[in-house]
Amino acid sequence: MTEWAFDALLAGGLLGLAWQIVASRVLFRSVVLFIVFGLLMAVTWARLHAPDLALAEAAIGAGITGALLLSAYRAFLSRRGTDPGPPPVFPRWAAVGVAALVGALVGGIGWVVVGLEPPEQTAGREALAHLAISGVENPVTAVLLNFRSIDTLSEVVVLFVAFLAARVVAQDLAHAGPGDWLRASRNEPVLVQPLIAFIAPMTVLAAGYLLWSGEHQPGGAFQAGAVLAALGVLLRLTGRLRPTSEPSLAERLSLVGGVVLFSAIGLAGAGVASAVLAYPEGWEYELILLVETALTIAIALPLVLLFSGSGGLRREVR
Amino acid sequence: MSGVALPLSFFVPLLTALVVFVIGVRRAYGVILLGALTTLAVALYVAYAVAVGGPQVHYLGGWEPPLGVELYADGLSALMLAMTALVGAGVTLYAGPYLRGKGHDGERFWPLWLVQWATLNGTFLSADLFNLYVMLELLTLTAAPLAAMAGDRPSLAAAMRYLLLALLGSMAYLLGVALLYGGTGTLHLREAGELAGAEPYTAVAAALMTAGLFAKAAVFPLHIWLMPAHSNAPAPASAALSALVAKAGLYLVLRLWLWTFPALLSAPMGWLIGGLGAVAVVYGSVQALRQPRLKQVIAYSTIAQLGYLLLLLPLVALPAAAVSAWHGVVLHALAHGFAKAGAFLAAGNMIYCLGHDRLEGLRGVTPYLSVTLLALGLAFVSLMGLPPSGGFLAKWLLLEGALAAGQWFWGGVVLLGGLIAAAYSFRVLALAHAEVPHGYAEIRSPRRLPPAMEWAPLALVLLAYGMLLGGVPILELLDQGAPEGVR
Amino acid sequence: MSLDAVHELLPLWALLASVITAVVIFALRDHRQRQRTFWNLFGASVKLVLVLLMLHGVMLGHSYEVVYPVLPGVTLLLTVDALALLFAFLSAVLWLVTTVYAVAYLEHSGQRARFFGFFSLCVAATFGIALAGNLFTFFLFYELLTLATWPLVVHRGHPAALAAGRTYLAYTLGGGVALLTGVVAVQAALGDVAFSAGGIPAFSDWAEAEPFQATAVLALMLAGVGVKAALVPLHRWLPVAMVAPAPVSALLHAVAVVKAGAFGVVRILQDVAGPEVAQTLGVAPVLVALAAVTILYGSVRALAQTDLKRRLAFSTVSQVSYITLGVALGGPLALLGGLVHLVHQGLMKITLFFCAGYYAETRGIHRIDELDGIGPRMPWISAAFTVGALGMIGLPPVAGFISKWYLGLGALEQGQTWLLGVLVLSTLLNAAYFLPVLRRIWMLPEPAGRPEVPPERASRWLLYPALFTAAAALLAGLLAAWDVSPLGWAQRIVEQEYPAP
Amino acid sequence: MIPAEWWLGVAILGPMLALPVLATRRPLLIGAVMAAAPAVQLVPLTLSGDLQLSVPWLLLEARFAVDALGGGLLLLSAPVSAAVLLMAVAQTQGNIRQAGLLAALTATICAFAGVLLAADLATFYFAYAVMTLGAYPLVVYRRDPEAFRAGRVYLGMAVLAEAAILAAVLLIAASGGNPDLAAVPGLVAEHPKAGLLVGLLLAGFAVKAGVVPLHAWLPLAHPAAPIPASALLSALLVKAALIGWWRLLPVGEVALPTLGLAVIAAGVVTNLYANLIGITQHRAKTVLAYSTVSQMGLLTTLLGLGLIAPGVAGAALLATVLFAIHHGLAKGALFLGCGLQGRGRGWYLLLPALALVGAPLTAGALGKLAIKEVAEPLFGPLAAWLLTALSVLTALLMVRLLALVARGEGLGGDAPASRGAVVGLIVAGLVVPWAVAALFWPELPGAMEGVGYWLDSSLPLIVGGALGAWLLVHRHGRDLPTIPEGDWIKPALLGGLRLRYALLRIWQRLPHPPRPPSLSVITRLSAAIESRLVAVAMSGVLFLVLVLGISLLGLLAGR
Amino acid sequence: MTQAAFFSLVAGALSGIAIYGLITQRHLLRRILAVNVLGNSVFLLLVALARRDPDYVDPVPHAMVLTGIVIAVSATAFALVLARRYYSETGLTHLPEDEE
Repeated sequence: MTEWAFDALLAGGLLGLAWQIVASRVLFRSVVLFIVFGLLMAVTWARLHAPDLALAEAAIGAGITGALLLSAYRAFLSRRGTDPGPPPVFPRWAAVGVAALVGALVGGIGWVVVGLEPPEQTAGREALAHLAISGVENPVTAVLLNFRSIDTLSEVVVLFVAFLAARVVAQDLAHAGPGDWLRASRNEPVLVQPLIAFIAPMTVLAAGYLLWSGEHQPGGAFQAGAVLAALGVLLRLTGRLRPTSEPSLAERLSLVGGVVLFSAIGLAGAGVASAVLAYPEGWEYELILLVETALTIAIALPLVLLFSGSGGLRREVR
Repeated sequence: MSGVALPLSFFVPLLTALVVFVIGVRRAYGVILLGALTTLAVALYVAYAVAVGGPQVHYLGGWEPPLGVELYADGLSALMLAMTALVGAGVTLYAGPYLRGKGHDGERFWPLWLVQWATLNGTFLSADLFNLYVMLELLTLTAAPLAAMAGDRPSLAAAMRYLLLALLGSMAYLLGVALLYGGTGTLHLREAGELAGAEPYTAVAAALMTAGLFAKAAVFPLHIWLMPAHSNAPAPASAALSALVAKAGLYLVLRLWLWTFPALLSAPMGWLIGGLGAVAVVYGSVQALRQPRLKQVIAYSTIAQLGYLLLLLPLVALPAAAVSAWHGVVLHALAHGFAKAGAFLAAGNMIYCLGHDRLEGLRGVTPYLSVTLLALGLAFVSLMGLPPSGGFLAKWLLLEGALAAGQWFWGGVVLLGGLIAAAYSFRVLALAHAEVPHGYAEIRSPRRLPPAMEWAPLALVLLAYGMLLGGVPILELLDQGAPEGVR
Repeated sequence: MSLDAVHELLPLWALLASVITAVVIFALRDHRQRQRTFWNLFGASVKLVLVLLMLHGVMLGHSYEVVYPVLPGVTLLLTVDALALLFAFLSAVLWLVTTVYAVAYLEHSGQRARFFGFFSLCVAATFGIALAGNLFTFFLFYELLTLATWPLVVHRGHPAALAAGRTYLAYTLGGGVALLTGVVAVQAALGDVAFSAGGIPAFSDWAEAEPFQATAVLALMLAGVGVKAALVPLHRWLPVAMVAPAPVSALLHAVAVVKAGAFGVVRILQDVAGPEVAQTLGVAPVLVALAAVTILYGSVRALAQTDLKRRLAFSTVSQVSYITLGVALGGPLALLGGLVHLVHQGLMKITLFFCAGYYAETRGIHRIDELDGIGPRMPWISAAFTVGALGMIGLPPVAGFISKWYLGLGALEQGQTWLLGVLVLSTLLNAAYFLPVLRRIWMLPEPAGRPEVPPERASRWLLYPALFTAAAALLAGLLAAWDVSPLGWAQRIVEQEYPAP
Repeated sequence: MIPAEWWLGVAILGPMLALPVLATRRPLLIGAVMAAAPAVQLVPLTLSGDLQLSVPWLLLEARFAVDALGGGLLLLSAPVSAAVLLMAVAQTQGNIRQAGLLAALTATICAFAGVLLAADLATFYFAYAVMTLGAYPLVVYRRDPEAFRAGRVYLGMAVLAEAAILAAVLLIAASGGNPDLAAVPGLVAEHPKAGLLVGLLLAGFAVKAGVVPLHAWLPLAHPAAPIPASALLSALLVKAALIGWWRLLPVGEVALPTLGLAVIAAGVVTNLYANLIGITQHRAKTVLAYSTVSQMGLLTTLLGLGLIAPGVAGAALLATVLFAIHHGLAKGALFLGCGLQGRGRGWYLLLPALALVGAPLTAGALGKLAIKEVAEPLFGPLAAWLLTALSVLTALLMVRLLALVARGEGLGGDAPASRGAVVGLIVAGLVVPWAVAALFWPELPGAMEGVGYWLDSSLPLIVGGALGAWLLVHRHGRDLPTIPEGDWIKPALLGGLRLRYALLRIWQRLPHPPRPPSLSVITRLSAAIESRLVAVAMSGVLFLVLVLGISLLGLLAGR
Repeated sequence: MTQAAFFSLVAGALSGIAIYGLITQRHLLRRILAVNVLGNSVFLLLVALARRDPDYVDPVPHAMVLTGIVIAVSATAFALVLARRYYSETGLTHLPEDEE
């Protein structure tokens, strides 16, 4: 019963927040509530026995996305030139019509979903059945890095492409990302330096743990990458990393390294194993770990660069 | 061996893109060309293998569906792959001098375009619904920045609009995939179709996926993003977007309806979707008629031409019409791909020479752009479906199918579309023939085109004409692995 | 490839002769005048030789066929029969002549590469139409012709030319759509069927089974070719298109376009539907009526024109319908008249347009009232014009009389006496609009103050083609009863279409 | 040596073949050759046997032959042509348009010979049409407004006639391909549309023959044309109509009494009317033109007689040939005589004029007698009386002519050659008809016996001459009504012009159909639609509608 | 009603709200937010469906969602950069056609 009550509360919270996000009068509230929404989502994942997702959502959905949104919100505040005024309001009668249509759609989806019988044979069952020969123990990781590894590979490409795409429309460094780079100076609060000195290694450690543990329990490259990215965001915000317009060679190599390594191993699989993206028997675990490590960096770096709004980052030596 | 060619067609351009990104375009131009040629070779090999040995299958990671992801090349895939490779090779050859001439170094363009190429190949080969979702997102994220590349107000707005609609579309698609997986437990395209049947959830899933793909492929009521996006992109990007990316979306629509949802394809459904196609054919052409710039005309023409592909759905259910319509639609996709790419590249030549693509500027450019204008003219001829182009063969087959089944309405749409296409085409071509107005003084003489730019459009367009000679082998290839109704 | 195989593919070589000429000319830069002229004439001559070879072959009883499968169940078929050769030979000869004329005519204008490229392409398309062995091939080249002629029509590029181009396209493409619909409907109903003399047997079965559909299809196809044949009310493009340079007008009116339309009528009525089926379906009588109306309408409109080329254009509207009339009437004699007029009209009208172009080019004469007294000043070209005009009136011994003779006989053979009235009235009208022109040319005094043009500007090569075609028109009439005259050849065709019982 | 039958071709083309002599620019040579050339027309007559020439490759297998009608008229054609050409050479000496005139004249002469000798329908039509058109340059030779007006009327009427003939020719050919002319009357007689056919033929050739009211071109064309051309028109061209009639109509095959009577009536009316109008005219050549019309009326009457009674057809044909030769030679001499210079020229005209009146011993008397011989069996004395009455008018007309000539100035040069031409024609006019009559109708001259005949034949001359002299002396012809040349044609043309302007005015006042909506409406509409669709919100809504629509149809399909 | 079905319904409702927001809101940031909410709703549906069978938790949808989340953040990041560039070029926070 309590579980039901909790679920209901969770659902109510999600719906209420969603409504506030799309309909509240104050934009800032929407942005902040979206971060809350992400956290609530993470709780929901947890409720639904999806701890991997809960971790990822907290780190990426709420964390990184939130940071991106906030910095974008700030950019929208800094009005230049003429004041365009608020966007025109959607006419009420039309909104009612839209609501009716949306209602019909929701009703339809709801009706279908409730009537959906779980099929006997699913890809998930197959995955669980083949878990033993996948080389890892966490079924999600097995799916991601073995059974359907092409998705993972492509998805990292997506991230890379997002970075490339952002470079196409990027503004100058002064106006990109969180705004002007603030050189870490003596004016900053006294606690910042020690905290960073503490947090940075801890975060790297946590990321390493997540990465390693992803093999048998919730965690993995995404989560680890998100945590690393969060560190990058922190360093960028505190002025420890300076944005540069073009990535250095090392950065470029890191950006593509994950995919290249993954592809190389995958293509080698055509020779040594049966098919492309197949791991040679007995080497599954090692290779997956290797790939995951490379992917962690390949995930973290674009995220940081996207937040920073720059092509690259340099360590700032004081 | 031949199985490896399927993943290679995805990995070769992808890795080329990554290498180019790392070592920089200036040093990697040879790599780009090498990658493009390799991809072309792989794609043609796949087509050959399919033609000789029937549909090709490759299980990625060695896992068979439903567990793993299957790459599957039947005749349709092979043809699309080959078309993409040929157009892609043309675009690649063209883009180098074009970007250099426009003062770009291409650092942004090349990786995006090569990844896009890889994604296109992936889209045509993948038989996995979720993998296709990833591919669609990749297409969106490579296409939108290309559209925004000009960086001015209209192109940014266009990219923004495109992005929003495309995201809505992909989310709808994913929702549909979720429902389908929830109902069948598999993500494999054909398996899901075999398991699903005509259930309520299939209907909703089909609706969501179709509508989502429509938003991505710019089918009639959701087409508004296409014109500004495609007309503002750099010419080689426009060519790829119009000829390939938009078509990939429609390719998926057809795949889904023929392989996954054939049970839902009732006559009213055919009328609804085919009707949208018909409206698109007419509407897009009429819009093209009033555009002041060349690339806008060509972009609206894309909207119209994509509409033809949807005419398959009402016809494919009729036994008398099915085979002809199927052949016609695929030929149309191919011919349109070549012709449209050629047209956009030709428009690029105009921009390169004159600095703009306003139609009025076509007056008196013939001496400088004769080859280009020939390519443009031939491309338009194929678009309006006049002989001896591939577009004509496609139209002939569509019409034959429609008339054989007594479907005069669809036949009428095909004909009407051709007529309006002729109207906008000749509006453009007439200006190319028009004399220079009185008092016209050339402020600066147009630039000379590098040979690659001069001939690439013509070569692409001529491919559309080569179909007159290769029609039979192409359709034999298409019959490899074609579904029951259209064999 | 053995010599025999090469010989078998003669139709293909002849087609390629003009296509390759077109490509080569497109590739030449504009200022390469000598090379272009060489290629032009070379291509035209080679083609003529090849056509003559085929002519020889067909006379020896050989038949040529080139088949290429384009789509499953759709073939590109080039066959050579007597009817095909009639048109092919006409176009090959007149192409050569027109090329000579055009080279001289456009010597000083721009965009010659484009012009001559499309010029050659146009002839290739005409040749394809002539040799088409089935409806698909026919349509293919028929539309190609539209495309190839449009750049010629708008060649001058001024607003009037562009407007003419628009009108031209609106009509021809519209007609193309009608034709396409009909052709595809035949394909859908009967599959890939080749033309056969006297009508496709399958078509007549179909017409019996589904008379309504067959009628509609036949009507659509005829409407399609009727546009190019300039049948009222589909004729409006033709007078407008005369803004094009004179060689183009010659091409449009005599060699290619209207001829293609008329030839299409012949093919569709004789070799697809067959005269009897067309008669029973009620299509032929309607066509006869339309042709009669067109004959009179064109002549009446021609009367009112003050521009020489416009008058000639309306005259074409009227004259081409003679062909349609002859075919639609559907008897051996009428068909003979129609077919022979296909050639005769070409010879006469091309002469007239050559002359009109000559006047325009050398003296800047466009209006009829500017022609006063030009005859004694330019006797040769004016003599050619006179021959053409008299032929158009149907005055013996110029060729036009022979056509009219057989048309009249054909009409009477079919019991359509009223058509005699049409023919006679049309003769009167022709006289009414041509004789005053001749009077101005020969009889009226030259107006004072006409600028003296140095004679060298008038290239001799503008003159010779006109003289050649005029002589040909005269001889075609004078020697009509000779075996190898157009009439003789047409008789051979008619014997195939209406085999003696 | 040329095969005998090819002399037919030479006879036709002979004068044309002489044309290159113009290049020599030696007037004497030119005159001699041109005058001699028509002599080849006589060659076929001297050759024995039934000459038949068939040229299978020419036109529609052309055939040529000589028969009584053709051969007889060749006797007319050759001297007239020679005289005309000689006169033309003489009078246009030094004129730059000499070559043009001679070319047109020879072309017409050749075409006329073609008309005479053609033995198949198509060739006949061909020659006839060429002759008709060839005469046009002759009419408008002077290039002044009068000439052009005359030319317009001539051409208009000729072409209309040509059309009628063409229709008839095609109708005939429809039942027999391209038949021999000899077979044509039979074909016409049995033709299902014989009535129409005969009507077309009569009307078509009547224009050329100048039957009232289709004569209007003659009084315009003759004064407008130069002297030799006028002579040719009157002496030869109009006779072509006779050939057409006699060759194509079923004369002698069937009896067409009603039609025959109508033709006779037309002939009589023509004669009467033309004489009366002619008297009122003030120019010699106009008077002569009306005289031609009136004489053609007599020839028309002969055709009518042949139509009424097949039995007399042979005689009527012979009479026609005889009268035609006489008239041609006399009229040719009169016209050419008008072209002479000086006071004495009236004397040259006297003899031919007397012949026309039919004075005793002249060829005219022979001709009139022939007509009477043919007509009397059918109409009895009425015919003789009528003929006499008409001759009186002719005599009046001739008096008028001589008076005008005596008063007026000459029209052409006064070269000796001209005089020679005139004299030659006068002599021929005295000799040839008699010779023909003697050869082919020996009993005819025999009929000129008895006082009655002499009285009858001199009566018109005496009465007419006296009346004319009286009028001349007392009235000087001053108060004669002024009738325009070509009588009805001028008012008709004016009326036509007015009608045209009236119609034009009406046309301009008619409401014009509204213009169809232009393309801009469509483009504006489409622009409006596109601007509504472009909002993402609208796309979203449409997206929803699409999803719901496909879902609904999918659910229905599932049922 | 099972927990999975319940959350599926919630997911449906969330997607409805998101689409409504996407249509009715004009500020670019809000529209991007709406798309994100839409994405989350789809993820929720997937995860809820994975949970239907009491025997096991289906890992495939989880993997899909994980992939989806990364894609979503990539797209969001690019959309935000684009929106900011658009704003700085035009001074508008909404698309030009939404101007009244």
